[in-house]
Amino acid sequence: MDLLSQHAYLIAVLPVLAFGAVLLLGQKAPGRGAYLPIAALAIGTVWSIYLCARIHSGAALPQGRLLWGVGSTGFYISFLVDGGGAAMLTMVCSVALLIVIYSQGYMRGDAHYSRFFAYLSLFSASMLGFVLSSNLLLMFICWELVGLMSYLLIGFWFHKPEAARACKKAFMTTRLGDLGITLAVVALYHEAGTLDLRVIFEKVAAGGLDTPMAFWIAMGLFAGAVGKSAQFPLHVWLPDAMEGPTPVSALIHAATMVAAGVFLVWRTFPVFAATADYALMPYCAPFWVALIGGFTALFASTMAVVQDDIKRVLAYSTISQLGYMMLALGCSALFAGLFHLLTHAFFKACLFLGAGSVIIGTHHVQDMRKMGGLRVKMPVTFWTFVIATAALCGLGIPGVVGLSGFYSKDAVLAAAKVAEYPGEVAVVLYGFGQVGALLTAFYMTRCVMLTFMTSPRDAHVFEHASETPRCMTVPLVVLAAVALSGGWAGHALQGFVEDHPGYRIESAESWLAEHGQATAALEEAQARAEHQAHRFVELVSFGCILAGVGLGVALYRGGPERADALARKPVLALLHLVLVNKYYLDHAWAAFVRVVVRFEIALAFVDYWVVDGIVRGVGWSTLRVMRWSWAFDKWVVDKVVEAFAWAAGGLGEVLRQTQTGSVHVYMTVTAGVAVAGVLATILGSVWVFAGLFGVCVLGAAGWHAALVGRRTV
Amino acid sequence: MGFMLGDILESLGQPVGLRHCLVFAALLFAVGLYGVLTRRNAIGILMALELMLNAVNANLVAFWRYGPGPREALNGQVFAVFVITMAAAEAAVGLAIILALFRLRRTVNADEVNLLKG
Amino acid sequence: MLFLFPELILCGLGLGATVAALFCRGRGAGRWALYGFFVCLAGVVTGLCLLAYAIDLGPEATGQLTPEFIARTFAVDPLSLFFSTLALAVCGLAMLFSMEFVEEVLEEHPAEFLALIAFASLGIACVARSRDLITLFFSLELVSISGYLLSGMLRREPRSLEAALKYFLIGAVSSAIMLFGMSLIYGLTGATDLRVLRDAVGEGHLHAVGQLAGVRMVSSQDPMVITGILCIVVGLGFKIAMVPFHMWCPDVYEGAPTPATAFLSVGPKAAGFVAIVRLLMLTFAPSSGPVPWAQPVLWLCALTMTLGNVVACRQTNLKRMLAYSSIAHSGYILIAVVSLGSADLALPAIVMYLIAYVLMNVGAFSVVIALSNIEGREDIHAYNGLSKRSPYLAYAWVIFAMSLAGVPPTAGFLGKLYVFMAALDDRVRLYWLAVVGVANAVISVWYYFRVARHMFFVEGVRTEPIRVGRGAGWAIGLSLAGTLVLVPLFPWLISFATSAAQVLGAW
Amino acid sequence: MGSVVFYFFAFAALACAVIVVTSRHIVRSVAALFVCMAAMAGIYFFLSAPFIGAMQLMIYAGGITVLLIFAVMLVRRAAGGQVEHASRNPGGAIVVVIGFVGWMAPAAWMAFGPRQMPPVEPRVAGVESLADDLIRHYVPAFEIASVLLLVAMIGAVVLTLRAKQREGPPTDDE
Repeated sequence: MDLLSQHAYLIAVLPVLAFGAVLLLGQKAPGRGAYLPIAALAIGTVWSIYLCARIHSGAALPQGRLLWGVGSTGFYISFLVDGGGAAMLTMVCSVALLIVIYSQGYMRGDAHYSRFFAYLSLFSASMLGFVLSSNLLLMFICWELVGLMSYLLIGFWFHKPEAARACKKAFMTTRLGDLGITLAVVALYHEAGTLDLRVIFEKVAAGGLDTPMAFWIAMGLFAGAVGKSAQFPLHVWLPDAMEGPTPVSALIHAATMVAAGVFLVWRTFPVFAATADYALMPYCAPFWVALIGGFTALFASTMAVVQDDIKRVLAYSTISQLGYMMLALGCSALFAGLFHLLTHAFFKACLFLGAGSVIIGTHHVQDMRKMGGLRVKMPVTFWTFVIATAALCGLGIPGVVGLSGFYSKDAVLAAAKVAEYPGEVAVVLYGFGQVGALLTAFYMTRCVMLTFMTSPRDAHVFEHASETPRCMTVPLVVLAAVALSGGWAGHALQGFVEDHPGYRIESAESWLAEHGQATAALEEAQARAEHQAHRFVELVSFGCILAGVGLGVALYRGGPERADALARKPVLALLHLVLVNKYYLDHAWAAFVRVVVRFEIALAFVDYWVVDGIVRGVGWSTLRVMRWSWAFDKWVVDKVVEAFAWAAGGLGEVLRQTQTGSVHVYMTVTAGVAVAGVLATILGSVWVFAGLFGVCVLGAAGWHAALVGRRTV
Repeated sequence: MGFMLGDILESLGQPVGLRHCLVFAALLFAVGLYGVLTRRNAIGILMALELMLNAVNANLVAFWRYGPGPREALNGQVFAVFVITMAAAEAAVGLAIILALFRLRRTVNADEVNLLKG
Repeated sequence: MLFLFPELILCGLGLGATVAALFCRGRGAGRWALYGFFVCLAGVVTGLCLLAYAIDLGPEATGQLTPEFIARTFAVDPLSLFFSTLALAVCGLAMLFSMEFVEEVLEEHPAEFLALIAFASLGIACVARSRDLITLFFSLELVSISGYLLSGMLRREPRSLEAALKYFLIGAVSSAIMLFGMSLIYGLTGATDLRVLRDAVGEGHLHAVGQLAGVRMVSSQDPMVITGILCIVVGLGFKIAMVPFHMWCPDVYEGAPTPATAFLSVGPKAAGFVAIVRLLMLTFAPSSGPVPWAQPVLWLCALTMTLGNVVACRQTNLKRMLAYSSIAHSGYILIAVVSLGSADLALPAIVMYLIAYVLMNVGAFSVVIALSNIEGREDIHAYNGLSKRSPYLAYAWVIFAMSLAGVPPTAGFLGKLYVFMAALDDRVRLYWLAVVGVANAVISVWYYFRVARHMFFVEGVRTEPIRVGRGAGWAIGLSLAGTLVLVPLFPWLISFATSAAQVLGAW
Repeated sequence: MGSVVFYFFAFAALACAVIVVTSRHIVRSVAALFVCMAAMAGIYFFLSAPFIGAMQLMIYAGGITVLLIFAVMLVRRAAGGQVEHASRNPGGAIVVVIGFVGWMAPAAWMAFGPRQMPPVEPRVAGVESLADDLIRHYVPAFEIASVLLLVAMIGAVVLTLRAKQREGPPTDDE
């Protein structure tokens, strides 16, 4: 093993050093704080590409190398580099590098310029540490650090009250999920006697974990992932987190931190697989992963349809795409999940940075309704945005070639198609994904249309818009290039993620093999079925994407008004005529449509029912339903999170009334509980104790109340 | 309670045993506890506290006296000496606090002192 | 005598400060505090060297190096030496963070304040040493009485004196109850030496001594034994602010001068837990049969955590909030106490948690002290916009809040981790208690970070920068370093604590 | 004969204790406390612990009670001769006390049989062996006690000594 592989953990240590240096030097640091993180991440990128190459050539890399440890207690810090990990390292380093470069332009003139870079650096470090660790202790520590840095970064512009609210909300919501992960880690330690992943997986493979316990452990881990990866019902924080600076949204809320949840499930999948009894669905952890993931994929994409803030569209889209990754993992398609994670990181980062570029270019306008026609003013941003959008939609020619999202999303959908769940379940899961894909194409088209195409809706914004500086456009171009071509590396990637003798795949596979699902004939049949499914999925997806894009173009070609009208007056008959034939017309046309509609021209009925039924049906119901689900989100899910905090507070208010301030009450309670405790323990009953305690407290309170009453009289 | 009444009456004629001392100490402790819990005046509480500590001392000396080796081990007596020392220190500190509070608030009533609560 | 070095230092420090009190006022006292800190620092360093020496020697040899008349009631072993050194460290930190206070606020009796802190720390060290009921009780009493006086040091402040009066009255009552219990235990066994008591009570049958004393029922289930032990639990529960003996705690913490509160929140509590380890976990825990005090303490432990955290959510005075938070922390440590079935895990967990608790609580309070020296108040709105007035204080608070809430990678996290591990051990299996603990830890995030929110995200009325005083600033820096640096040091600490606990278990 | 002495002192002590906690006049309470302490000393003599008895008389009866009287006088003069010395609503206290006595007295009565006083030589119970024990076995506790007293002294000085430079709120208690 060569030196560079042996000390791969330094990839995570370098940004920590950069963080410390920038924090100490402040504005005096090179590049006012930007250059050190850039250097650290650039080294990290090269280093991790080197690691990928080593793995590709079949070299053995460190597995569970010990850095720090407590003898027999099983608490230690160790790291490993396997195929998936190396790919993740490359992704995190390179995306972070580009985003840090980009931030130089975005944060120009900010009062806390260097502090921002320090935060970004520490954030990258903790994310890299999370990926590198082979031990749940270090994983958990990095997990929490990532959360904390996210809190600080979302609230970076704390003078904005929304930002202050949003960062608190993000922190608290993800902490709710962390409750699960804490319990799972503790339970896992208790069951396996160690926190070392390799040992745990060996134990799991040997059947050392009884199923109910493994199920609850898996669900605990998954709860953490649900929080961090913004899955239903804990997704509420992510859209609000958009109050942070856009590079933060790109780095944390698109590419890395939210992917940490997916990566956690990926990393610990053998624990999930240990419960993979597809006949006993309620106790099959992967089923829940698939169900939540699939549902989120659809649910979030429907919400994205009605957002007007460009970053919020992307936020909902991110939630939806994370749902796809979970769906793939839940269908045991580990590679598909990770592959989609990697491709998504690049094109979503590109989209967010593009949105940021738009925001800077238009001098802080985020409402898409005020944009339009920006392609003229911002050509680089526009083209990179379009490429990334196409990648996100999964555009490609079936069987020939496609953008990165084409390969990864089809892999996910194919996995859902051939999943081992009973028929109806598999269909539902696949359906979630497929309809979600259609909506994805629709809303992204809408986004591009409203932002870049159509004619300018706000002359002032349009006139003052300009292309952003070089340091912002270059990262866009690089990311777009990867979004364009990243999928072609899929095969190589699959090779070294799956073929690498990593413990993870091995133990999961051996587990599956042991349970008799992978005899040769079965395997062959499975491969054939998969191939067919892949073909089928490719074709259906292609159709869906075309439908979605077409629908989007059709609805939004003339700006948002028509869709609004559609949403407001859904039953009016002749709208379709307008949409199908005259969609390139502007406000005047919309007014005319209303006139036409009002007179109910009979001729329109044919077109209405035949041609535009789909547009009307899907468009209207989507918009409507999604307004509801957004409202549900806002009023129900949010309130539950808040209620949790307030319930504790309310109980506290009641209990603090017992603190009356009277020293006599204190002494009486002290002596009374002493006597009651002695009696109860000797009588041997806890309930007697509880009862006596209650009587004492009530007596003391009543006595005090009587006293107060007497004094006031 | 009936089980004891005859026993008690009978025992009054007997020489004093360990249990007589213990019951006496328990009663004294109870009286002190009652005083601590009911006195409004902080000096009164302090006096009742002294009663409780005296009850403890009575216990200790009685246990020593009736114990297995009053010749060898003087633990009980030593303990009692220390308890008396502590009682003196506690009384001094307690009275100092009470007097300082009296200077400020013109009251020695413990139940009127409740600025801090909640 | 060599291994009594920390006690000698503390005693000398206290006497020195008493003498200094004769001719020292105002400004000079700050200088004395600084000298005191350096003495403590030197003492801590020496103490650690001695500790290494003692570990090297082993407990028997260490004991033999001590004169018999001291070793009879004073345990001279590595663990007690460690706790003495910890007391010395607490004293040093207290000297530091009260420096500005004695200089500027306490103009009348500044050096006496320092003397009381030194003597209280001496009491803590002696608690750790004691292996005799009498010595143990008087060490605890020394801590308590110094505590009463410390909380009443601002004798022109009604709230300070009220705190002192409440602390004194409730403390005296619970001391009396504890003494009564001790007298019963003494009566049943005829001994005050904890080792004899352990053999008598702990082995599940009373010693021959007890039979001689005319005891009819001979077992640790004897009602009189249980009565005695539970009376002692009450006294110790008062020291550590266990619910429902906690009621003095918020009032005293709020009323007492802030540096005194900071000291009280760590010193007497550490003493109480050391006493709990000695008395409850090592002496009154029969090796067979049920442990008489375990059931009540188990329930009170869950109650302590929950009440502390839940009521803390509703507090707006930071000192009061930290009081409830310290009650909650007692609850967490009590988890390890009731998990005594897994002694090799529970004892190190307590040691670890105590160290982490001392550091993070001193740190959090030092932040409060630094601000209250300038603003003169402690309510949460005084902290609005602190991140602009003093980023040092605000960021330090975030770290301490993380540690207090148990967020990694801080010392507080590792402390909690070990405590929960002890409860989940196969020999104990207190799953529900661990769940309650984790849920409480989640609740606690809310109120610790509420303060952080006020510091970072709420505009303050006053915006001028804050000059953090020398003493408080150093105290914050030291505990900050401890909270963070301790984490990589934990492996060594834990292996030390484990071996020390084994020695203690066999003691 | 011995029994009569014990019962006499015990009943005297208990009766005075009841007066201490129930009397409405504070001076009467202090006086009752004094008598109670003296009676306790009698019990110690009866239990052949003359040193404890002597200490009881010196420290409690002679020291603490006098301290209390001083305090009462100070407060009384400052408050114009009237010191409120009432009891609060005793409901909770009565429950607690009955619980305590109801358990403790019968339990002690039953747990310790009618054990008689073992004989003891006067020398053993005397001052010399006690001093021997204190110095030989309880040196640390002895030292801690001395520090405790020092702390109490410091505390009393800090809290009650008037500062020379600055006057506190006006009081007329000196």
